[in-house]
Formats: sequence, structure tokens, C-alpha cells
Amino acid sequence: MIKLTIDGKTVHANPGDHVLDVALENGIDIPHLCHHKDLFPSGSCRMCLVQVEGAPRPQTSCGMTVQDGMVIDTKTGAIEAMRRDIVDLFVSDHPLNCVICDKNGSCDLQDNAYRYNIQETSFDFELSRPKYYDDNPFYVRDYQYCIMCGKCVRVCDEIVGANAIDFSGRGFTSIISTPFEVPLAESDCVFCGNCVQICPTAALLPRSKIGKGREWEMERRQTICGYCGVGCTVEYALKDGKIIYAQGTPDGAVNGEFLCVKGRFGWDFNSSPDRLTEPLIRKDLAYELGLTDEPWEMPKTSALKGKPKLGNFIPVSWEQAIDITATKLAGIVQKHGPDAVVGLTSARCTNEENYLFQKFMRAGVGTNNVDHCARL
Amino acid sequence: MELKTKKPLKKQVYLGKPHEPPPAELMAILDKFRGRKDALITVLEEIQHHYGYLPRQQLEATARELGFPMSQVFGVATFYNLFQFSAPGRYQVRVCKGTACYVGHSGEILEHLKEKLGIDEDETTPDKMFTLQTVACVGACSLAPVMVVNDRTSARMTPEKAWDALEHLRAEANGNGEVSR
Amino acid sequence: MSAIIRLGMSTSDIAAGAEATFLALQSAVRHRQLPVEIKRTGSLGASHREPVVDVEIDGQSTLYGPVTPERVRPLLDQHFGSGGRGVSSDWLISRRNDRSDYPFLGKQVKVTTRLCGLIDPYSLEDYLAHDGYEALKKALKMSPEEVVQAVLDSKLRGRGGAGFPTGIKWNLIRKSPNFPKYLICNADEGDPGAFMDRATIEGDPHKLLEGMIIAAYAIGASRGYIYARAEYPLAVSILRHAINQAREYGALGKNILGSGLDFDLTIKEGAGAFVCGEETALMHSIEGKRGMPTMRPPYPAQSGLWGYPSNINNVETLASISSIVLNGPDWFAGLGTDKSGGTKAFALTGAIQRSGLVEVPIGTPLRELIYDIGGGCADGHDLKAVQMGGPSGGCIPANLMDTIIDYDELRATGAIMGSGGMVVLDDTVSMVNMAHYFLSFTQDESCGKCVPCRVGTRKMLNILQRLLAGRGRMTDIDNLRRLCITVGQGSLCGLGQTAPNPVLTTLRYFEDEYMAALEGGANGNVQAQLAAEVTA
Amino acid sequence: MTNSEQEVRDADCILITGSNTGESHPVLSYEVIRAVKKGASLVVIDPRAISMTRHATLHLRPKPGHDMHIFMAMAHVIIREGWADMDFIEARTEEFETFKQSVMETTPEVAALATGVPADKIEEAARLYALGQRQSGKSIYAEGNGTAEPRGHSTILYAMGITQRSNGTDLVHMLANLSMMAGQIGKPSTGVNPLRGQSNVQGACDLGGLPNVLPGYQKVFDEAKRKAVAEKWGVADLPAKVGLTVVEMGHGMAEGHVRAMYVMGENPLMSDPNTNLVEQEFRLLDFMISQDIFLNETGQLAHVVLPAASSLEKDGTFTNTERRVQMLYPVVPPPGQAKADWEIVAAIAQKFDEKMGRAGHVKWNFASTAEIMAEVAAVTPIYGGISHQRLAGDGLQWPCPTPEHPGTQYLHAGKFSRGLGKFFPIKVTLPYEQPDEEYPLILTTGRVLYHYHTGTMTRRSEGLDWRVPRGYVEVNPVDAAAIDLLDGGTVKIISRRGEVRTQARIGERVPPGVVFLSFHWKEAPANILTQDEKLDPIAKIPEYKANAVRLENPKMKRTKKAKA
Repeated sequence: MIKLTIDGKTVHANPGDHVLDVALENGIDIPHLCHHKDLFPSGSCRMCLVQVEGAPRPQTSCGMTVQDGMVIDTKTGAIEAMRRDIVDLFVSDHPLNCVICDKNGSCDLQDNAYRYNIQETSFDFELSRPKYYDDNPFYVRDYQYCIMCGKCVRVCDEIVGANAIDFSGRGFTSIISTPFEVPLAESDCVFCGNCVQICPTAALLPRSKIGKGREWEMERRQTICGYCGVGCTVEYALKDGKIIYAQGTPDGAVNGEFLCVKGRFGWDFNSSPDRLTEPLIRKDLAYELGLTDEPWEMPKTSALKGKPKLGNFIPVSWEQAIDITATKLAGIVQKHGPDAVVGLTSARCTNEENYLFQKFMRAGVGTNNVDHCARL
Repeated sequence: MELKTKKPLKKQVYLGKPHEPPPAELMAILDKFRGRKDALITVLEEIQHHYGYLPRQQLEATARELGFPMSQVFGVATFYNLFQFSAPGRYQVRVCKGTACYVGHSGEILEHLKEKLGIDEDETTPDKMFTLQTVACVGACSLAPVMVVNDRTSARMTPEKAWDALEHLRAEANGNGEVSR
Repeated sequence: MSAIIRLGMSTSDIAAGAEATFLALQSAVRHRQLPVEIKRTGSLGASHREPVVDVEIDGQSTLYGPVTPERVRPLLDQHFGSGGRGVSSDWLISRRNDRSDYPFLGKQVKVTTRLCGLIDPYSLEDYLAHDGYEALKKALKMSPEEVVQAVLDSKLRGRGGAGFPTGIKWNLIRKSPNFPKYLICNADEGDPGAFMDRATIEGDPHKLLEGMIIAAYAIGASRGYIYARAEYPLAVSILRHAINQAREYGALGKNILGSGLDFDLTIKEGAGAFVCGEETALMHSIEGKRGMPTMRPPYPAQSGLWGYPSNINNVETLASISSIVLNGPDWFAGLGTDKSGGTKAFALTGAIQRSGLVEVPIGTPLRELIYDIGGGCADGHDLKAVQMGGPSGGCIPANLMDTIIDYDELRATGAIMGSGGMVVLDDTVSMVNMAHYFLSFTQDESCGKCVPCRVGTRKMLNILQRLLAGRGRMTDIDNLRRLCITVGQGSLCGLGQTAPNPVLTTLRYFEDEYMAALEGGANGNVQAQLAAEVTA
Repeated sequence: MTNSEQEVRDADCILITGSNTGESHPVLSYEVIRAVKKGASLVVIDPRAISMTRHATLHLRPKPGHDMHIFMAMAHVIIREGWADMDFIEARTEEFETFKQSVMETTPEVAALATGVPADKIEEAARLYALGQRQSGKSIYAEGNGTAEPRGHSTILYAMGITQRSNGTDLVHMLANLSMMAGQIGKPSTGVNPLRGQSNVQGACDLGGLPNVLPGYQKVFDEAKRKAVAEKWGVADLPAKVGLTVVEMGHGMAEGHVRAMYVMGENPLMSDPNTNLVEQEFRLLDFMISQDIFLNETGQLAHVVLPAASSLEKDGTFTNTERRVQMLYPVVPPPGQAKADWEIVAAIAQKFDEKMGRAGHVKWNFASTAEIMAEVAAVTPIYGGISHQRLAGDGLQWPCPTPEHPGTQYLHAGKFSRGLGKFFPIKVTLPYEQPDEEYPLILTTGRVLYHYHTGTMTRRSEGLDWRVPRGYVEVNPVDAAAIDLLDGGTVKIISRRGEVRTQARIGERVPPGVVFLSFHWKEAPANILTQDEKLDPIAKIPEYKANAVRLENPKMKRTKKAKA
């Protein structure tokens, strides 16, 4: 254990910890824009500079490992003034049109401008990279808002391993870009959107969010992703009962903030017009049961061909559907024995549902003919 | 302020991306550096040396063959001054803007050449004869101001002398001793 | 009669036309069947007189320059023919071996450039004939600790600019428990107006190699890199040649000179990025990545190239090592001041009568360098200031010319020692314009990683541009001062941290020029000149 | 998984085999990338150059179906070089000698001959894995509290590339053998870790969704356990005969003894092997129920289709691949009359019991999923301590037998579940269907990043379907050249079961002799081609990873005909 003093408060840390992380854990707020606990420190935003006793110049707290007996002051007058100037520099090439910005309310730069009371830059306003890309259905890239914190590049390299983007060019006009500025679909991008998640500004935004509401109007609900078996926690932002966008949350037990393309962007099937909304009975069975007067025969063409044919069915009430189902099953069990019935439970249903389903097959129908696609 | 509008997107139907094997001369360069993680800049230098610039196709082949992410190749190639992405003219004219040359008014030489050649910095004349560039310092400060044409350094330039030298080169390249106007 | 004719064939000699002189000389000697050895050497340093020819007959040397091809014939006539028809005293530089009749050369004390202009850089024999690799042999008989101690005792400080004591740096990496260790020579001489390293390499490459091998032995490095500027093709090819010679000689590779030491060297050519002079950026560039600096700590001595302990020294530092080992640390320390030993090379350029490469002991007053060696300003102008250390440095006004060349003394003026660029500015130069020039250089070379440097230098530049164009605003000077602090204190690496220096020193010594520019037309003369010079 | 997902980031060596982690389990692949970026070594054993190979220290590329040789040769090398953890083997395992004998003859050279992987690469893989050697950086286990541990921690990740094989069970045993002999199990960042492909496949298995076990893997033929469950459910006894597996069910339909099928949230028509046959079988049924969120391909053959709520519309729990039981919360309401599956099942069960004249014996009327979970805990020892209340937050990893138990981060710490770890002797078996003159290529199936299983959901997601709107088959340039196939051109893939027409993507991702096709697209259903004859004898898993096929270029035929 290492003991150090930050802003007069004695705190404990493990060897190898970074000062910024230790401060944040101990409730000492050091402003920062390019730091993320899961990424290697970059030190590019310069907001987390602190004064270390004995050091000739301010030190970058995000990349500085703790030393025993360190005495750190995070808010000297000189450092606060410098931070204010740095925000001033950031907003000198970042439009402060927060009122129409979709990031309004969740923008780290906005928070810092508020904190340091900056309404506009005191230098010359000059956009360094006014480039806008809307080249995929998942997210847009609006580089006028980019502050070059490099978190997107780092997450793409250090976490996702896709290396779709990198810094290109140099200096004032440098920009984060795909190779040869090709559309993302032609790059190595895997559209996981983790860059969108950790972008501190409106440079990267989910396409589904644009113009769909302000951050504070949205309700947030967490659940577990329904795709693969990793079990990621996903947070959905909703407005008026509709999902606006999905994102990871630092609370995620297994995934932290990170998600993949399906988890982050693949939720829109849920509101597809194809969703089943009422119980259906196939027309031949319906005719047999006297629910329709038209005789009908199941076509021979493969079920794989063409669109799903709702026309082969007629809607019924739940009571009817349950009754028909139970009657039919009971009839078959009575006639052919319980082992004539098989059941497929689901790797996409809940534990409770699986439990109930197999209980039905075993204790209800009386067969062990229950399986699911674990093997497939 | 540009309004963000969502345009309808075309489906990404796979149209085929034929990966032709790299040409022999490129393979010869790449083969020297296989398995070397630190080789990227050196490879790019050799490619530029061979082709005169960095052709996109060759960069893509380099990334594929040597296992570098394409984004890294592009990022590195755009970082360093030396690399260029379009074919240079026959003569690469570089005006030094080092301190000594600057104090010796090399800026005027550059302006003069820009005006006479009708191109801006880092551009190539339509006849592919001259590419005009600047260079940070060639270390020939005692001879300031200097201009470097391809590998040849010319000392104590003036705007007029520089332009004369270029006209001379153009005439020579056009195969007559006469200076064409 | 033994006769040697030496002809400087460094980059600057060649730019001055040395190749034509060489051809003329060669054909004339052959034609006349003269018993003369023609030797192509590096630069003697007297760039203002290039191409320089040294005629040595029976140990008596006469120096001429500039020697154009037409001057070859009369020159040969003078020494090997009928007599002195046609040799003008204008071309004569020195008749004395110690050059005491030519203060530019005579007043210098040469350590790292001692053999430049004397030996053929392509000839290992030449180097060996001048005690070459003797220091290495001596060092290999010492323990590594003793070598480090010698460097400590010599009071050698890093010649790259910051002046960190080299011995302490070596000790840090020597004590690191991690292996392998890397030794890196920073030959990415990026400061505009600096060419000391190039001249050293082009004149005496083995001196650098010998220093590196000794350093590797001292710190325990098994692999070395020389990160060379790609704009120096001649230097790179000379180095390559020298490395091959050293390998054949047994001074590089496995079991060096039978001592059991293994060390080999690779040249890495940069690709044109000033920021790669910064240690961490340089290492990224060697790794084949974008040359973007990273935070320190960790320092390269802990985690450098590929994450292993690495030691970076510049060319001049490493070139001093063999002399320290051979002549003893006390001799080296004795050349300089109390705190700093040895000599320092400068590239003296600008509005100076005699420009070129100058090596003087640390502690030499600036006045001596500018006036006695350089001959003062050219064309009868008055000295206004001396700009030292390139874009990271600052300017020292004429009234401070008694300042001695020493890391701490120079820092007190607001300038820095720097790597050795020294630009003399006369009274025709606008200091705001100079600040603008250096800032536009750094702004252009900023890697773009951190915001103070990426955006801050841009804003400073905008202000200077406005001032120069006569459209200054009342808030501009204040904003400029504020930015100097934010950029200087807030930037991630040395490039940004030192970028405001030219502005800070000019603001300090020539604030009136800024005020005049701000008031727009108060100084019409300056104004008109500025307007003409600004290229938007 | 024996271990936990986040432990992967601290591993010193990661061995991935039979898992296209980057595409099938992207978020878990992030853990692998993080480990590699910190200096861990990554060994990939896979015929395809999957995305993970870009980050691999070593990529071993055996012919499909021949990887057993490699694992055996690795074991051979580990024994030969003395890298086996003898202390672990002696203290914690049994029958090592028999196993040792079974691999003695498989030298790396033998394996190289069989698989085409150079012997030195196999040796290198054995060294990296057994000793847990890093590429660079320091192991967090190296100096944990001053106790130096000489061996780094190595973990094995695998998925369907190992199990969807006619010798899948043997392969899993082999991986377990490797981990035990190297002592790479029972510690953090080690173990043998199958990656489960679906959100709750773990839970479905845990809670009895298998024909041979009751909830908590209690064998149906274990009378004591079965009776105990029966008692809790309020019935005298439960069937003791092991039921039918998915593929056997279809065969039962063909034979006529299976007459009705109840499908909840599955699409077996596309996911089962030999689709053409499956469809014929399904059409024979007297009665079929499809309960789903969409009318999927299977549903079109059903007599009754019941609208279900999706996972975003209900509560309950999922158990992920690291055995973590986590709460699901409703995000949006279900559309129309759609109901949660548990409500539908309960209603049908209730009605069914009524029709059978035995209503009231068994409890079906649950008020909430929490109440169901309470019953789960009562009959399922490994879930014994789990309740919805306890799951808020990070959930719990089973085994969690009591309400006080904190859950289990990794299995087999100090002791294997069965006591001593048992080594299984191994023999080499090759895929059932070998390429021959008529069908010279090996087809292997799997997923792509942008789609999921049979595409029921992802094909209806605007963005995902935009990215990969239609199917494709990966073909090596060598095989493409043989039939004049151009990149992006249409190609027919033909097996003994049927044929599929799709687009070709030519590239080096697959080795010569191998083609890869995904099963997401009903326009190009891969399972038309796969065989259902030979399953793994124990796990009854079809062999999706090696089927014999041939390619035909329809264009070439036409031009040839035209010429003739």
C-alpha cells in the first residue's frame, strides 16, 4: 500500500496505480477529457495536470504512477488558470452551438466550459477539421466537434483490435481518419460503436439519436443483451417509450462500457413490423376446427422460399389458441403416449422459461424429449 | 453551419475486392522486411524511392503483406513530411526555409517561383516538370538562401537566379538548348 | 617531398561547387603527373570560404578558399610549378599550421571536430592513424563503472540542448535490471540553422561510432540505433560505410576486439518530422510508428524502445566520449567551466561575416564567438541579437554579449544553449518577424497530440501575424503572454514546452517592437518592412 | 467456462481453438485483445485466418478436422520437454499414465505430416501454453505478494469449432487433459473455457433443457435425484428414459413415433443439419406449435403460432457463458397481444393438465418470474442460493448452493468437482465425411459478425442487414481458379444432401480445399448441405465443421455448353 496526499487528504493506493484514478476513486475531481480507465493513458488533453510537490512544472496525473509520500495539489491558482485557458483553446476550434447539439447534456467539453465559465473563446475561432461523414447506418462522424482526445483511436486499437482508424496528418489540421478517408464500410471498422460510446463530444453520435431528443428527456433502462453468451449489460435510452439508442454502462458486470455491433445497434428488430402480435392458427387446422369455411391445403413449396406467409394463418384469441394447443397435445399423448411429443426449449429464453418448459415436458406431458439448440 | 441530414444509405452489397498479388518490384522490397515490426517507415521510404511517391495500391499491398493495419500505414505516411501521395514532377524543387535562408529572404524565392510556375506549394506543374516544395533546413546555412532541385543544392539563390535555373532545366528536358517561353 | 591536397567534400562544400573543383584538381594532377595525394575530407568548418583546399607539403599546410575550378591551375602552379602567378591573396585563408593567422579557425578549440577536414571520412586507416579506436581499447580495459565515472568526472552535459549530465543519465540506465538495453544516437538534427552533427558525421564518422561503442559498453546495451535525418543522404551513406568498416575491423558485432562485448548498430532514417528530435517521439519513429511523443515518466531509461531501457544521446555528446576516455576526464573538464566540461560546436550563420562550424570551450563569452571568430556583422550593420537554440531557444540582445556560453548562464537570459544553432541578427531584422518565423516553424511541426501545442501555437501565430500586418488588437499582447504560459507549461513534450521561447525572449528584450507593431504605424520604417516580409 | 471472462485480460497465454472469437463473441475478444496489448501471447489453432489471427503470436492452421493431432503432439512435447506440472498431476488427477501412453506416438513430426502444420510451430505452441510464456511485459501472477510463481497462467478458449464435430467429446476431453497436465486449471486466468453462443444457452442447459438431465445436471436415470425433483413438483415420478436430442427428434418424425412438436423460440428448420430432410420430417407432424417473436421459417410449418415477448420486453434471468446469472429487466412493452414465454407455457400446461384430467397436481400458476426462480432454487442445487433479490447488480456465478454463498468465480480450485481430475486416453478420429473425387472440398460453417444464428432478429435490423445483406461463401483463390470463379461471382455449393447458390468471396481467409458458409441466410441456408447421419456419440452434436462438398460455377457450365 502506498500513502499519498492529494489536496490535503491522505489517500491509499496500490503500486502502479495512476494518480488520476486514485484521486477520482477518492472523490477528488480532477478535470479530464482524454482519460478512460480501461485505456492506456495518453496525456493529450492536458486537463488533468496537477502540481506535485518538488516538481518544476505541472505533471500529467493520468499517466503518473503513485509514489509513496507524494504531495499533490490539484487546484492551484496557476493550474486552474491553465485549465481554463486549455478549455478556451478547445472551444476555439469547436463550435459552442450546444443548444442544437445532440450531445447537449452529456458532453464532457460542455461540462468543462460550464465549470470554467467559458461562453466563447477569447482567441480566434477557427475550425481545424470541418469534415462530416454520414456513411453508415450506425453512427455519424462530425469532426468539427472533435477535440482529438484520441479515445476512439485507442479503444479501436487497445480494446477492439480492429485498428480501423488512426490519426492522420499532423498538427493543427490533423484528423482521425480511416485509411485514405474511405467510408467506414470499406475500412476495417467492425461498427462496435465503442468509439461512439467514449467520445467526449458530439464528434461521434449514434445515427438513431440525431434529432430524436435531448439527453435529459430520455429514460434509461438496463438489461442483458439477447445475442451471444457473453452476457453484456446494455443500457437503453428511451423517449416516449421508444428506444432511441443503446450503450454500455460502466456498471456492466462483464463488459464494462464495451459492446459489439449487435448489442449496440442490433436492437431495432424489436420494433419490426414483422413482429407477431396475435395468436395464429394455420388455415387447414382452422378449417378442421370449423373456424373457417374455406378448405385449405399447405403448399408444397419450401418454407425457406419467399417471405413469411401470414396469409396461411388466421388470427384467434389467446383462449382459443391455448385451448386448441392443449387439446391437440392431450389428444396425441392419449393416443400415442407421452414420448410422441417433443419439445424444443430455447437458448434465447430466460432461465425461468426454460425451467417451466422442461417442467411441462417432464411433469406435464411426461417425456424427456426436450432439447434446445445448444449444440447448433 | 451545415445541417445534419440523414441520407438514405445504399446497401453494402459485396462487389468483389480482387486482391491482386503485389508486383514483383514491390514484393522485392517487402520481402526484405517480413516479420519486422519496426520496418514500416523504412519500407515506405523504399517504396517512395522506387515509385517517386506512395501509390495507394502499393500501400494497401504493404499493409496486407506485412500485416500492418492499413490505418497505421496511412497514419504513418501522413505524419512524415517526406512522404507524398501523388507522383512528383520530373524535378522536385525545394526551397529551404531554414533560419539562415529565411533571413536571406528565401520566402521571396518561393513566392517568385509560385508566381512563375503558376502553382502553389506541394503542387506539380501541369506538364509534370516541376513539383514545388519547401524544406525545413538542408544544413547548408552558410550558402543561404539555397534551393534544392532533386538532389542538387544550389547556393546563394535569388528569385531570378532560381527561376533561370528552372527554365534551364525545362529547356534541357525538352531537348533543346533554347529556353522556351 | 610528400604532398597531400585535401579538399572538403561535405554537403555544404558540394553545394558550393566542390565537385567541379575536385574534378579539375584530379585531372590537373594527373595531367601534370604530380606526386600528390588528393584527399577528400569533411568540412573544415569555414563554410563561408567553401570549397576549401588544403595544400600540405612536408607537413606545412596552406589553406585556400573558395577554390573554384579556374583557381586550381594557378594554385598548383604556386606550389608545384614555376611560381606564384595568379594566386590572389583573396583566396588565401591561412599559411600556418595552427591557423593563428585566421582567427575564425585559430581561435577555436576542436575536440569533436578535430579531424574534420583532416582525414578522409571513408578511410578507416586515416582514422586509425589519428589514434582511432584507441579510446575503445582503453575503455574495454576499464570496468563499465569506471567508464561511467570518467564521464561523470568529465562534467560532460548532453549536447542536445537540455544539458542533462551525461554520466548521471548513463548511471540511471546502467542500474536498470531489465534487458536488453538500447543505445540510441539522436542524429535527427532538426533545428533550422543547425548543421553541427551533419558536419561531424561527414567529417569523422568513426569518432561517433567509437563513442557509441564505449557508451554501449558502459551502460550494458547490446543494440544501438542511429536515428539520422533523411535530409542528410551523404551523412547517412558515410555512416553506413563506416559501420561496415567497423564491423570488419571487429569494433562492432560479436565479441568486440576480443573483449566479449557484443554490440551492433542500425541506422534508422527519419522521414521528416522535427518532433522526432524529442526522445519518446524518436523512439516511436524507430519503432516504425507515428512520431508522437508520450508522457514522461516513464523515462526512456526505465521504459523506452519496445518498452526496454533506452539511452538517447545526441551526436556531439557521443562524439566527445572517445576524447574523454583517451585524454582523461580532467583534461575535458578543464576545457570548460566549473559545472560543465568540454567544448561546444555551433553552426554560426545569419548576418555574420564569417559563418560556419565553430567549436569553442564552454565558458567562452558570446562576444568572442561573434566578433573574434565570426568577425561581427556583415556589410557594416550593427548586431541586434543572437538567436540560439533554434525554435526552442530564444534571442540574446546585443547588450548581453558578455554572457558566457554555459547552460545555466544562457538559460538565465531566457535563451537556451540548444543543440548549437546560432543565428546572428543585425539591425535590419524585425524581432516580431523572427518570433513569427520560429513559431510558424513549430506550429507547422507540432504533431497535434496535445491541445496547447496543436491549437495554442496556432493562436499565438495568428496574433503575431495580425501584429505584423498592422491589424493588432488591444488584447493581443496579453493573450500572447497568457498563451506563452499555457503552451510552455501545459504542453506534453519539449517541442510545445519550448515553443514560446522565441516569443518570450523577444517580448522580454524587444517589447517596444511589439508595441510599435500593435500601434500600427508608430514605427513606419519597421512597419513597411514587416508588411513586405509577411507572407500570409 | 471454468473461469471468468474478465480473467482473460490477465492471462499470460491464451489458446484459442475452434472459436471465431472476434466475430462470434466480440466482447470477449476484447478481453483477449487487452491481454495481448499488455504482452500476453496468443496461440490460435484454426484452419481459417479469423480476425484474431491478426493479433496472434502463433497461428497454427491444420486441415479442418485434423486438430486432434496437434493437441496430442502438444501433449507429447509437454511430456517430452518436462513442462508437465507433475506436482499438480500427482496431487489432483488420476490415470495420467494411460493418457500418456495414448499420446506417446504422436510426435510433432507425425502431427505435422497429418495436419500440414510445421512441427516447430507445434512445439512452440506447447511451450507457450504449458509454461504460460508472455511476449513481453510482466505477468500479474509473477510477483503476487512476493510469492514468485514460475509458470504463467494459460487459458483455453474454444467454441463450436471443437464441439460440432463427430469426435467433439474426445476433443473437449483432450483440451481438459492439456490443461490438467500443464496445471493450467483451478487458478485464475486458466482453465478450459467453452464460449456459449447464445444469450442463455448456459441457462437452458443448467435448467434441464436437455433430454438426459433434470435442472442442475441431475441425471434422469439417477433415481434418487429424480424422485427428489418429482416430489417437489408434486408428481409420483418422472420419466427415467433419456429423451431424444434435436436431430433424433427429426429422425423420430420420419419413423413415425414422434407426432407433435412444441418449439419455443427456436428455428430448427434452419439450424438443424440437412435442412431438406428436416422440412420433410416437420411436414409429417400431426401437430406443431411455434412460439416466437417472428413467424420464422419453422413457424410457417406450424399449426399454431403463438406471439411471444422478446428479451427486451420481459423480466427473468439469463446465465452467461461464465455461469453468471443476471437479471433481465423489461425495457419496452410487448407488441399487441404478445406475452412472455413463461406466461404462455404456464397457460398451456395448466390447460393441458385440465384436458388430461389431473389439474392441480403440479404448480403452474406463478405470479412472477421471481416465484419461478424460487422453485428453481429449490430443485436445482447449483442454483440453490440464487434469488432475484440477490441478483440485482452484478448477478451471481453458480455454483451458488446456499443463500449465503458468494458465487464461484472459477471452478476446480483446490479440488475437481468429481474429486480427482480424470485424464482421458485419446485416439485420433477423423471427420465422418472425407473429401473425395466427387466432393473434393471441406465445408465448414459458422457465424459472421453482423448476424446471429438463423438471422430471425439480425436480418430485421436495418443496420446489420445493411452491412451484410446477403450470404456468401469464402473460397480460397486456388479453388476459385479451378472453376474460373471470380470474386463476387455466383457459385453453387453441392453436397450429398443438396445444393446452395450464393456469392463467392475469394481470399486467403480459408486455406485451399476448404470453403466457409454461414447459416444466417435463408437464401443460402448452409444446413441444406450438412450431414445428420453421424453425430458425436456422446453429445449427439452434428458435425457442422467438416462436410464434403464441391463447387460449381454456373457461368462456366453455360459457356462450356455454348461452345459444345
